[in-house]
Amino acid sequence: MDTREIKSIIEGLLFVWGEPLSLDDISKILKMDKEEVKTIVEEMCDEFDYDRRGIRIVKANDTYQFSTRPEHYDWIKKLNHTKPNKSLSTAAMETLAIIAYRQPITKSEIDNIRGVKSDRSIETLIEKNLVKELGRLEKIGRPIIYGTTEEFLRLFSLESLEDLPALEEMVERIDEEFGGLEE
Amino acid sequence: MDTREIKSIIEGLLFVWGEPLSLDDISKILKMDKEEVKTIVEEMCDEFDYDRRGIRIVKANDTYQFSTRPEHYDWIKKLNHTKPNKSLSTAAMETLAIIAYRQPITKSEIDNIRGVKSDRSIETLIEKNLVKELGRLEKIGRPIIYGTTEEFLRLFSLESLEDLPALEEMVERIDEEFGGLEE
Amino acid sequence: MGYKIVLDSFEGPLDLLLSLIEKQKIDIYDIPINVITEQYLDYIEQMEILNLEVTSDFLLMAATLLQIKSKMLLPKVKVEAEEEEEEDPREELVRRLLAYKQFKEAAAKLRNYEEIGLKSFTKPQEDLTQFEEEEVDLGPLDVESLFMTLNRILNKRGLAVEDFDLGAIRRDEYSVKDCTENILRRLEDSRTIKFSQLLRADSSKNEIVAYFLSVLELMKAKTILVEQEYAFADLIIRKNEIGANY
Repeated sequence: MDTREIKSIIEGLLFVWGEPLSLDDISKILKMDKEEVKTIVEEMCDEFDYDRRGIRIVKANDTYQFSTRPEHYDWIKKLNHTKPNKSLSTAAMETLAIIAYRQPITKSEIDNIRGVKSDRSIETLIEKNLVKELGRLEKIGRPIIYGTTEEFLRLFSLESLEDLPALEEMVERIDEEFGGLEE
Repeated sequence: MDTREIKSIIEGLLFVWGEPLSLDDISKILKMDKEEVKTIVEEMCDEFDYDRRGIRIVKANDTYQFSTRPEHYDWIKKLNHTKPNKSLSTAAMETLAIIAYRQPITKSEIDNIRGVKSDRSIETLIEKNLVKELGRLEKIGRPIIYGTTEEFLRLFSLESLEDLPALEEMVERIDEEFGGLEE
Repeated sequence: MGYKIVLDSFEGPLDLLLSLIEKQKIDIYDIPINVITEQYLDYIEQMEILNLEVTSDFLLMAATLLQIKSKMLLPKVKVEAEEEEEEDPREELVRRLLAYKQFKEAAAKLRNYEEIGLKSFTKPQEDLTQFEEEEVDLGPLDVESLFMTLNRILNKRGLAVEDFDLGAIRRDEYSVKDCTENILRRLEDSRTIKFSQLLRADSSKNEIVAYFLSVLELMKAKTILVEQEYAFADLIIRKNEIGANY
């Protein structure tokens, strides 16, 4: 099979599957080496962008999913086929940011950083499948620890958690500033 | 808007819509002349074919719909394979249980017991070499009669059909073990 | 009143404090705690006047601020050499403010990402049942599950185990009536048939017996004539054209 044919098959697979399809599954179906398939799919992503195709490939943790281009939103919403997605409340977004950067993290740690209770926000985020319970911490009260989901990566167009925008480096300065205060 | 951008938007529309989308609708959304849009979509159809894309555009009565390429069928059907825990479907298992116990048995008898058509299940079971045709019953319609195979015995670790546990025993055991669980 | 909306828009006490600090361009590392505490308490008062719910988080922060303020007023106590250096009473608060600020900014950045993400649509999965049952990989199967399945059907369909008796069904399938009808039908197509033609290589004893009984019945009714060339030879069956009173 030539690369073009492989790409064509992968396009068919992604189209039919609709949901995120893992590199593992694609490789198994094609009976091909994972690295080889990865190279091909990455190439496809670039080509789709370069050719200004109406479909783009959303990557997240070695899964791939077809979606429309955000810049076509105004056209596509004219189809009236789905309700527009709602954006998160400020509280939920703050909570999500904390979880994203600090995972795995407990609720009380989140509450501490925000200075307010975050129960409702966490609930919303779990409902929207942006956050999930990772398990429990083996300490008193066995608190639940939270982390972000793959869906979070996809919605925020992040290939992996490493692609999160860098945090402002402010906390490090604290020690310097206060170090000098005491004589 | 250049033609390329229009094609890109149409690709997004067809992708999201899934069902056949009429030339009328596309033209209305794009606020463009129907003939003009038609020319562009026809061009897209050719390009999709020429580029050996994994998606093709199916035309019918001035409607357009995305679909996969028939020549990729064998690859795409493997998507079903990627589901974890894939064993016999419940339908096939039901059919197999009935055949195992009541062989030789006709399809209409199986249908009667299950209360649903079993054509596909029987086909699958034959394909998997768990069930075979034993012959035909010499009555109206000369219905095929079915029975289990050697392969069936092997997969279920049975020496012979006589090793099938008695149904009465089984039911008693289930009642004991699961008591209230079964409705 | 526009003021209320502004009041309402803080996510918590840290958010409020940050906004007070930013509005006055105060150095976050050297917060004039007197001024800030005063403004903070003013704000809480406003909330109460406007009947906004003041949550315990806001009150707790007020208490913290007052505590820091009082600590700042105390003269510095000389600490013993081996003890740790005395902390600036504001340090913990500043630490929290900075941490919060960091995530507030991160949230703002993520908001842009979200905006883009919300503008793109996916499509639902195609119906994969069309491929089902075809690509089944069979490992060893479990006899128990086979019976559980059967039991489920019986329950669901209201069938008794006794109705499911093997022998009864077999007899049923090769009833003399069926066999008789079949013989007659076959005689419509051809003048003679051989008894062996009624059977298959794997015909069960039941089936053979049923056919034999049918032949006897039909002979008795003078519907058919049966010939046999020699002992144990095949039976040749033909329609009795004259005496048919079946």
